[in-house]
Amino acid sequence: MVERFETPPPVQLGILNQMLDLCRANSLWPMTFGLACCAIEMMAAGASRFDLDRFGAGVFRPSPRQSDVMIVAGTISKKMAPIIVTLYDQMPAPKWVVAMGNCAISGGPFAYEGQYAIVNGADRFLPVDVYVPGCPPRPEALIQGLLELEDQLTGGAKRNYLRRFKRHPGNDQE
Amino acid sequence: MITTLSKTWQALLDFFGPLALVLVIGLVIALTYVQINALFLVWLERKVAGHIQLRIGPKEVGPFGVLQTIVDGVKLLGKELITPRPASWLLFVLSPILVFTPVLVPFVVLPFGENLQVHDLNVGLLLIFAFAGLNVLAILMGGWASNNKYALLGAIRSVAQNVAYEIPLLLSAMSVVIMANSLSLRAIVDAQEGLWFVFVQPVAAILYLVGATAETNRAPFDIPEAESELVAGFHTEYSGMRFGLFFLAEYTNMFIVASVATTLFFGGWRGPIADGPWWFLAKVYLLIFGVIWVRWTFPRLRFDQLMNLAWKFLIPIGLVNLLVTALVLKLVR
Amino acid sequence: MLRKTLTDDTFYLNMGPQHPSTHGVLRLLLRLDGERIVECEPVLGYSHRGHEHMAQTRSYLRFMPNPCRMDYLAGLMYNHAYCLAVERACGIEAPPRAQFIRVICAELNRISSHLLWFGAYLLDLGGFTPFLYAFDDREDVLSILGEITGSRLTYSYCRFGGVARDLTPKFIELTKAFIPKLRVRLKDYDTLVSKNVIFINRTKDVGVITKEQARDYSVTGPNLRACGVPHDQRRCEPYSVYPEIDFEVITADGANGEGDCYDRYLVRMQEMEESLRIVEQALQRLPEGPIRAKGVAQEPAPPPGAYQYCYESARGMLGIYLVSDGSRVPVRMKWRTPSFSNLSILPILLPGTLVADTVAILGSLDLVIPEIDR
Amino acid sequence: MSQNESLAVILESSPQVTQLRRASRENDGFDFSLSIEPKGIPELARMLKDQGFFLEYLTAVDYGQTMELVYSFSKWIEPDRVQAVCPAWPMEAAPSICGVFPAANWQEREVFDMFGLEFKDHPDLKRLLLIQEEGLHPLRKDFVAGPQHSGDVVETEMV
Repeated sequence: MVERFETPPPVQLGILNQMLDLCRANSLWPMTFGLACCAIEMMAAGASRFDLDRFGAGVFRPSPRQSDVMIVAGTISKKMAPIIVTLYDQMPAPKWVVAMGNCAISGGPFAYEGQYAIVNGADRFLPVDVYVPGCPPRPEALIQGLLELEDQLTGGAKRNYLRRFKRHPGNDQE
Repeated sequence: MITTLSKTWQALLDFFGPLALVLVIGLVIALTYVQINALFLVWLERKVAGHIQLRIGPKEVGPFGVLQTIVDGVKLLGKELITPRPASWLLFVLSPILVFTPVLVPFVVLPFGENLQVHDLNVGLLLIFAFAGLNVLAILMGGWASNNKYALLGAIRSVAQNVAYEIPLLLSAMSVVIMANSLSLRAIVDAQEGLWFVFVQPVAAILYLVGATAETNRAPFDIPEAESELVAGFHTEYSGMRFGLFFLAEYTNMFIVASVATTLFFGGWRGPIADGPWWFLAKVYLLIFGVIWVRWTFPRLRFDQLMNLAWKFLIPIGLVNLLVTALVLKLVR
Repeated sequence: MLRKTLTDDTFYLNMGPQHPSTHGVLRLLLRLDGERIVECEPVLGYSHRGHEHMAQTRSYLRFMPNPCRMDYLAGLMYNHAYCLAVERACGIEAPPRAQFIRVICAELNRISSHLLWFGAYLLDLGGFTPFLYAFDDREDVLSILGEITGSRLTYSYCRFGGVARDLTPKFIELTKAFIPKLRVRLKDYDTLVSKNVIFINRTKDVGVITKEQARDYSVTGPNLRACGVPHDQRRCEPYSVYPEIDFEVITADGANGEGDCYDRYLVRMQEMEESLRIVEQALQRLPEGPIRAKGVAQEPAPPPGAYQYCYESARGMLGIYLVSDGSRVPVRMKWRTPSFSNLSILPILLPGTLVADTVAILGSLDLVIPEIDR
Repeated sequence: MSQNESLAVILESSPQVTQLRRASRENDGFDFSLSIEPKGIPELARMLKDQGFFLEYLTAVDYGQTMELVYSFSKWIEPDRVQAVCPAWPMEAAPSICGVFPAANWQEREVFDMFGLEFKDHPDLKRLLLIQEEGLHPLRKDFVAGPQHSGDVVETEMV
């Protein structure tokens, strides 16, 4: 697992930092970056039935410079891996990676003994924050993955201060 | 306490003279209004786009997702500002600032209400069009300076497009100016006492709206930042608040273009019942809703079709329209 | 190496592996002179996953989930084609009810694939809204198919000799409700997009493919039918129950055997109506009876020999060439995928067009990149 | 099936055809299977192209000791499919048929990529799909995945 190199924000003010994290959590702009079948499910998550835009994450920015989340959706082939690394480096600092689908988590159905063409999982060369299992995962699973990332960002279920609906008290961590 | 305040006020008035103070206060109000308006417009666009596309726009953040744009703004503020090494540093940094500043100046002359106008220049319309031309320069500078092939293509396209669509814009405005025979916006609004110019000059109105949508790089003419061809057009290399400034400038431009359209064609703050600034704002936001609606329904024009439309189609019509109005006015007067 | 010496003032543009409109990880190395394209060279292999190597090292049953991951938009068709190929090799015949169920699901899958193409194509041309309307209809199809297959994209619903589960009454009721709804929607799309002036300007006489070029580059499917050639595997080499269903092969009346982007668009839109008709007729003619052939080994071992099966997938002619030596693991399984040859025609279509046309032509060819790289 | 007979006659007459077998399309999938010498392929391709055939696919099959190239031609409306098989590996490289069917360009490159079979006077024979790694021809039976194929990132220079 590549160790996380997170550039600490220059100013460390507790409340301000939490407020900034809250805003970052509620407006995660994903990058249009689909590799294979999971890209179709990512598009379905962005489409009208499972609307990602409700959570502010519907703005799919084409250029890595303006996006916060890189959703690695699909199989990472050895030829594509260096390009994914350059894309990840081009993204501005507070950036996160969501590994969507079994191929991005561990090579999925294509990882076996004699495999010569794919990289077994995105976490071999990227610091992955959230793993969304499934082949392909349902759009709801991707949305839950993004909510999970938001929880990570705001440290527990604080992200719904701004949200109208409260998370179901049953599965609240704290 | 009050006396010292009034004394300092009097001293300031004598020192600067009344006009400068009015301008400064007017621009400060304009700046705050621009921020609020941009936040509202971005939210309005995402909600309208959502409902057009069978989905609800941002809903989770605050009631009806109203806080969504504020959250986006704060997040953009918190992002790292990347300047690519091969980019020419100074122009790359200056470009978003230069895009945003000329956008504030038209607020000086826009007649929001009967007496709600910062300063009534007798060359108001000329000022607006002069500064409208400036943001093309900034877009070219930004696109070229970021040393990215897609940005370069986007920048060159935006120059060609704005040059091509500046002329029909001016022609349609000229036909209104001839009717009101004055460049000052207050006079144009007064000239529309009985009948709005949109009924007198329908062709010029349509010409103006088409030119205006092209001027602000929106919808069928959003060639410079065509998402599906040139990855993100001229602002491919911009990250964080620099990209936010481009975004802000685009929405404020949209507001200005719509407000100029209302003053020229839809009778400014004159309304059927009680005249007042609320009529002006209602018409402006109606026009903006129309522009947003157009954005989410039409596919994009190709670059050479865009040029043909302007040079071979809009400009001749604008000239003919100008000629006809001149002739009719000659006969009537 | 690719980089020729740049004598004239052309420059290289990488419409690279990550680009909003390459529908996956295809890289187009364009040599541009200003906005005009001088030369284009697609670079492939960015999503090569070694399907054929897996086919050689696994038994027929364990290879079952792979075909639908090759072309995930027409996953059920690939699954259907794979089972038909193995059935032809082993000489099994699926019972009539299973064949009808397979045809119904395959045609529904074709509709969902064409819908996604329609949405993505309009997205490439700049219109954002049709993409979401098309996805809305596609979600209906996915929920219908999910009713009996259980998955949305990667179906392993067909088995050697039949299907895994029988149709549920809810499936039939949902399909019956879906067909008129889509017909109304298709009429809306027709009025909204087919007659839209900007769309016509962007696609008329753009990316023209003549019959000879289509034959040289072995283009098949809707791209070929747009050139006026009525070649449809379901009609020319009828398989399963297609002879009993009457549907006509849609060909755009290309002026003189030339198909441009607009013809390809029209062919695919009418094909959706045809598929609806097929589903309707198949539903009426659905016979009773078993859904799995009796006595079919779970792990088939076809007699030694070479077999070939040609199937009409959403993008064109899908050929499976199977060489078996009698054991449970095939010696070689070649997948002739339609997008591979459909893309090979791009380098001769692009020179002379603008960058915006690249996106229009690439979109009109309806490619799925993992199907090319296999 | 009249033109079928005429086709059979033409196929016999073409040179280098060593053995012609008539198969049924229902249970084999092709009408004619002929084995041919590598030298005769361009001539056969040209002759079939005049008959209105197009190249469906071109691939290789590795039987352990020997490898063979398989060409499949088919027609549009009334498809009678002709399959040409020619020995490849122990023999010298087969001539490329890019001149006749440009579609074969990529397919030959893929066969070279996956099997390492050369094609004579191919305009630009290099890897199509895989990374630039010496000796990586995965579809051959003697291919064994080495340690560098263990699923880790491999430094590949951008083609």
